Amino acid sequence: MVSERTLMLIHYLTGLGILVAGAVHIGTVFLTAPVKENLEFAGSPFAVMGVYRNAILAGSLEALLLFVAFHAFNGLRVILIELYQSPRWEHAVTWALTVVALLVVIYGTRTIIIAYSIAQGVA
Amino acid sequence: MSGTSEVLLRVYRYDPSNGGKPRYQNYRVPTFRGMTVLDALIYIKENLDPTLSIRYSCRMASCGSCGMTINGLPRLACFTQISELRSKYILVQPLRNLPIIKDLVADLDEFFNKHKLVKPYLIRRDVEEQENPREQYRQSEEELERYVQFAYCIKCALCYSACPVVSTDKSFPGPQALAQLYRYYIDTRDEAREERIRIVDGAHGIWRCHFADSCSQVCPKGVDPALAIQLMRREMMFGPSKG
Amino acid sequence: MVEVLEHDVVIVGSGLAGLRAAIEASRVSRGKLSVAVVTKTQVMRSHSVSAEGGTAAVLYPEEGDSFESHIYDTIKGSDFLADQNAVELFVHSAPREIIQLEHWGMPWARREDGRIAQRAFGGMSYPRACFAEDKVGFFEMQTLYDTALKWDNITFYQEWFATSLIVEENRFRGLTAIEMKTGELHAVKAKSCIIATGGAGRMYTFATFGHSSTPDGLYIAYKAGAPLKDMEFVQFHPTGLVPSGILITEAARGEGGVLLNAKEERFLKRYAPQKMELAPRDIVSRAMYTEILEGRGVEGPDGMSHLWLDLTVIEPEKLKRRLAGIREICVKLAGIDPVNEKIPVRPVAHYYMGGIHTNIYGATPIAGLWAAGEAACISINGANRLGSNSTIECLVWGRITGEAAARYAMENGFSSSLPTEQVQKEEKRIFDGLLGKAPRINPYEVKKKMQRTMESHCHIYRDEKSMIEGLRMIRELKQLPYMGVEDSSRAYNTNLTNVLEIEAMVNVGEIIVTAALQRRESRGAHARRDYPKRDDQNWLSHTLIHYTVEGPELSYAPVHIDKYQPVERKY
Amino acid sequence: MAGRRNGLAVLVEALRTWLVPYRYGLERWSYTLQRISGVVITLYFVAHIVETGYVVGGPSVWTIRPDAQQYAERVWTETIKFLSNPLFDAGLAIIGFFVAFHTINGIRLFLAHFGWGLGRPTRPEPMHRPQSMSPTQRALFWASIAFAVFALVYTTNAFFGVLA
Repeated sequence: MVSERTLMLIHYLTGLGILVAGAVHIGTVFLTAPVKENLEFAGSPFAVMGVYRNAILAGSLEALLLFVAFHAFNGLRVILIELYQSPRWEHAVTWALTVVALLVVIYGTRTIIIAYSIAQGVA
Repeated sequence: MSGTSEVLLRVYRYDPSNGGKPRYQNYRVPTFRGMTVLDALIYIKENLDPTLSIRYSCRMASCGSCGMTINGLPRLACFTQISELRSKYILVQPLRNLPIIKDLVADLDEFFNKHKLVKPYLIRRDVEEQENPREQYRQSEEELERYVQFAYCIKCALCYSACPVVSTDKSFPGPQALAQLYRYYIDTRDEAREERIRIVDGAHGIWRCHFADSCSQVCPKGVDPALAIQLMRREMMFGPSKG
Repeated sequence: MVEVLEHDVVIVGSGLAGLRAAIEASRVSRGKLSVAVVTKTQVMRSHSVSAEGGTAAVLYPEEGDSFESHIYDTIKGSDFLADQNAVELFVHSAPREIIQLEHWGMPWARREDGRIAQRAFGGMSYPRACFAEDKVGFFEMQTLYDTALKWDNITFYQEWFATSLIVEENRFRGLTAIEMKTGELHAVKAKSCIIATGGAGRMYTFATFGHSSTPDGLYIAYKAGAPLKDMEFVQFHPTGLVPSGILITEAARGEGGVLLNAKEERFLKRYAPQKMELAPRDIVSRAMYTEILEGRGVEGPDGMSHLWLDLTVIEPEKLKRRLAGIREICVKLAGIDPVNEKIPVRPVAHYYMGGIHTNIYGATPIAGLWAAGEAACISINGANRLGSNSTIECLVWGRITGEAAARYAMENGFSSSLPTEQVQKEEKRIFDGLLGKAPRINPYEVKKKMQRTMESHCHIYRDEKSMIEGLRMIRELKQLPYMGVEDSSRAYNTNLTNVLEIEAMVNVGEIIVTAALQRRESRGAHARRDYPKRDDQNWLSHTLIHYTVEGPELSYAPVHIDKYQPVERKY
Repeated sequence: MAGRRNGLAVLVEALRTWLVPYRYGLERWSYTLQRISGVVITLYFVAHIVETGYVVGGPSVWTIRPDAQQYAERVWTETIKFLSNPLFDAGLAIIGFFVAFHTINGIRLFLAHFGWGLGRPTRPEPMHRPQSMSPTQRALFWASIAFAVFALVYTTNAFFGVLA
């Protein structure tokens, strides 16, 4: 079992990681189109995907996915185990959130891989 | 008593033998200059309603008995002047986050147990010397300065009552106990740093503090438990600091 | 049926003496004896936490201090009424306690070299009061409480109000106590017992004591047959904050503060030209009271004239650092910052030199019963205690009685059973006789009247006429139908405990005035206008007060004098 | 306050202490906001992953479709149609606010949790202000609020064009 100290250390580090990878993500997406159009999905999907032609950017997106997934679901875990205390509840919360987090990561990774592949084809 | 002015106290009443339904009761109390909320409550007890239960003793903020929720915030009744509340209406409730015995008296057993949990005493290897002393342990004023603020704690449980984590997480030691942990951890005479870290390094340990700082805000003695907790966390992440 | 709990040693009171005794009993038995601490407050709430200034001990004889000097200061301070063998034991045991506390985590103030620092105190001829800011009692309590948590054999019965001692054939058997949380009466059976409930406390309206400092501990021991000793000697501390009576520590003067009258004059030059502000408390208090009576006081609230304690002469940094506690109190409760304003003060009831009669090891005439701290009269304080001697007295006799009671418990077995008729009588008295029976006279009114009587008839200056009147008034109060408890609920019934406290106060008030009336001389804190001189011929003796159904009965016992013959006291 | 600890009572108490910083200081507000924003961002994050997943083929497709480009084009247009309404725009503006707040306040907490920007222990003087409520902490808190408001204004303006 991972100690609480390690979990929290990862929580802090992923927080910092999100700061970097999130900035890259938001920055690159914003660069593809004027803000309003981009946020309204007015541009072409390929404009956004095109960004991820670059393997490093795609990699940073994957990192962002991992960081956010850990940071968010660990945060949820903290809230839930603070809400109610029993070993069963804590166990259930931890496992359920781990599963959900893994599903989100797998699903998101699939999106990134496909988008990257399409971007390669489009370019 | 030059009691021309009056104040209205709305007091939480609860008697477990009486069906156990909390209610509120209003009392009008004449005020005088420098009157504290405790003075007003004692006035009620002695003149209006002897059935009101309050816990109090030293009336000078050094014993920590009279912690209660006054106008929404945990405070010491003896250290809260009526005039500083700037209100003709004062709501008095028992401390939150604790079971209630009767009226304004909270049950502090779980609070004291958590204090005991952090081993609030010096642990040393030279047990023989510690128990049958011959020489003083030396300590400089600077070393003293590092923990003495946290030794100001009078165990009044105001911080415990203010803490948003304690409100739901009954396994969390709370600000008071964690501050005492740091007080002994950082004392140069103590030799049980690893042991102390292990006590609070769990899922309901020190990491559950989210620095809402309410503990430090309500502390009547300026202990600043939030500071102690953050400094303790630094030690746990980066190892012992050099002073 | 009343539940009976069994322990080896039971300690009543959780102040400095009680906690020190609990730890010592555990240490001596290596954690084998089960020690119970029965206390009517929560453990850290005893009024020892409000002790402020310092704790005396001879730590550095190589630098000019000596045991001799501490012994003589104490005896001279006591106006030669102290038992000199007790004082000798006391002074020699003191340094060890200071270092013991240091080893348990006490944050003593330090000197440059990292050793414990000391400051000057009244009546002491050498600065020998160890201190931790001006929260000495508080830090000592914290250290002892925390250390007591180390011992799993100590059970704290917090908020248990002891109502009677069970004594059979002059031997301690147990006690009864109300568990305030539930309102149940319990009996605690034990082999030995230490009474550490503090002094008679709030007998005066203007007092430094906390509201829970009442003589119920003294009263139950007295009723169980333990005589009280020297109860007429009540110490008035010179500096009580007007109007609340909160203590402004003597250390304020030890650090350089001065007392001024309305004319801004250091009047003590007329009373104690050498020691000035650092003369013993009885002398300074009398001087202040005289100033006020002679019209050189400042008119204060509620007709309380006061004088000034000027701390602005102390360097602000030093004041903030060493007197942080009183500065906090002045700023917060009186709206005065002592850094740049004078503090209004007047003499205030502070300490009872008397207490339960014991030998020099704290043992009472009842087998298996000890007393320690302010509750006991050992006697090292005689007619007037020196500042900084009381906390150390609690520690020294906490240790001595803790050890003695533990050894007694290890050597003696339990008696077959607790005398049940006494327990049943107690149960009947409290639950059938008091609870839910509204009194015809408000007991709190009786308390106030009794405090006012003490204030006006048995204060710093006493005389026969006024005390006879006071005694008559107290006896009248005693007869009033105030014994009754309007609150009928069981849980945390402070109305009930207050009524028991008031009963004890009224009775002990009678004792104090009776003893004071009899002592026809002026000695230490007992200053009589009609007998202004000390009378060693007739009165160099301790007053002993025995319980009888009709009222207190007095007898006298000689003072133990070894080396130091009484001489005139000059400071 | 009195009484047994049942599920509902726990929840009510939790919501009260977690979400109502009434009468406590700024730090308590920051705690509440950090907690709310964290939960909201988590919800947005999951929705965002699901939504982008649709664009590249929907949940059932785990290989690259032969008609990936046309498919993406079509789903993209549909999604935009679905999301093009002021409610979602406002929602996104609020997300922007929360992300900005959570970020800067998160940095503050990261520093504070390791004792940075808090000052050293001192003997408290009367009317003393806890070191943990230091000006540095307050400044960072207000910075996070300022940044969050900026993000809110920026995105609102982008959607609704108030500032042209």
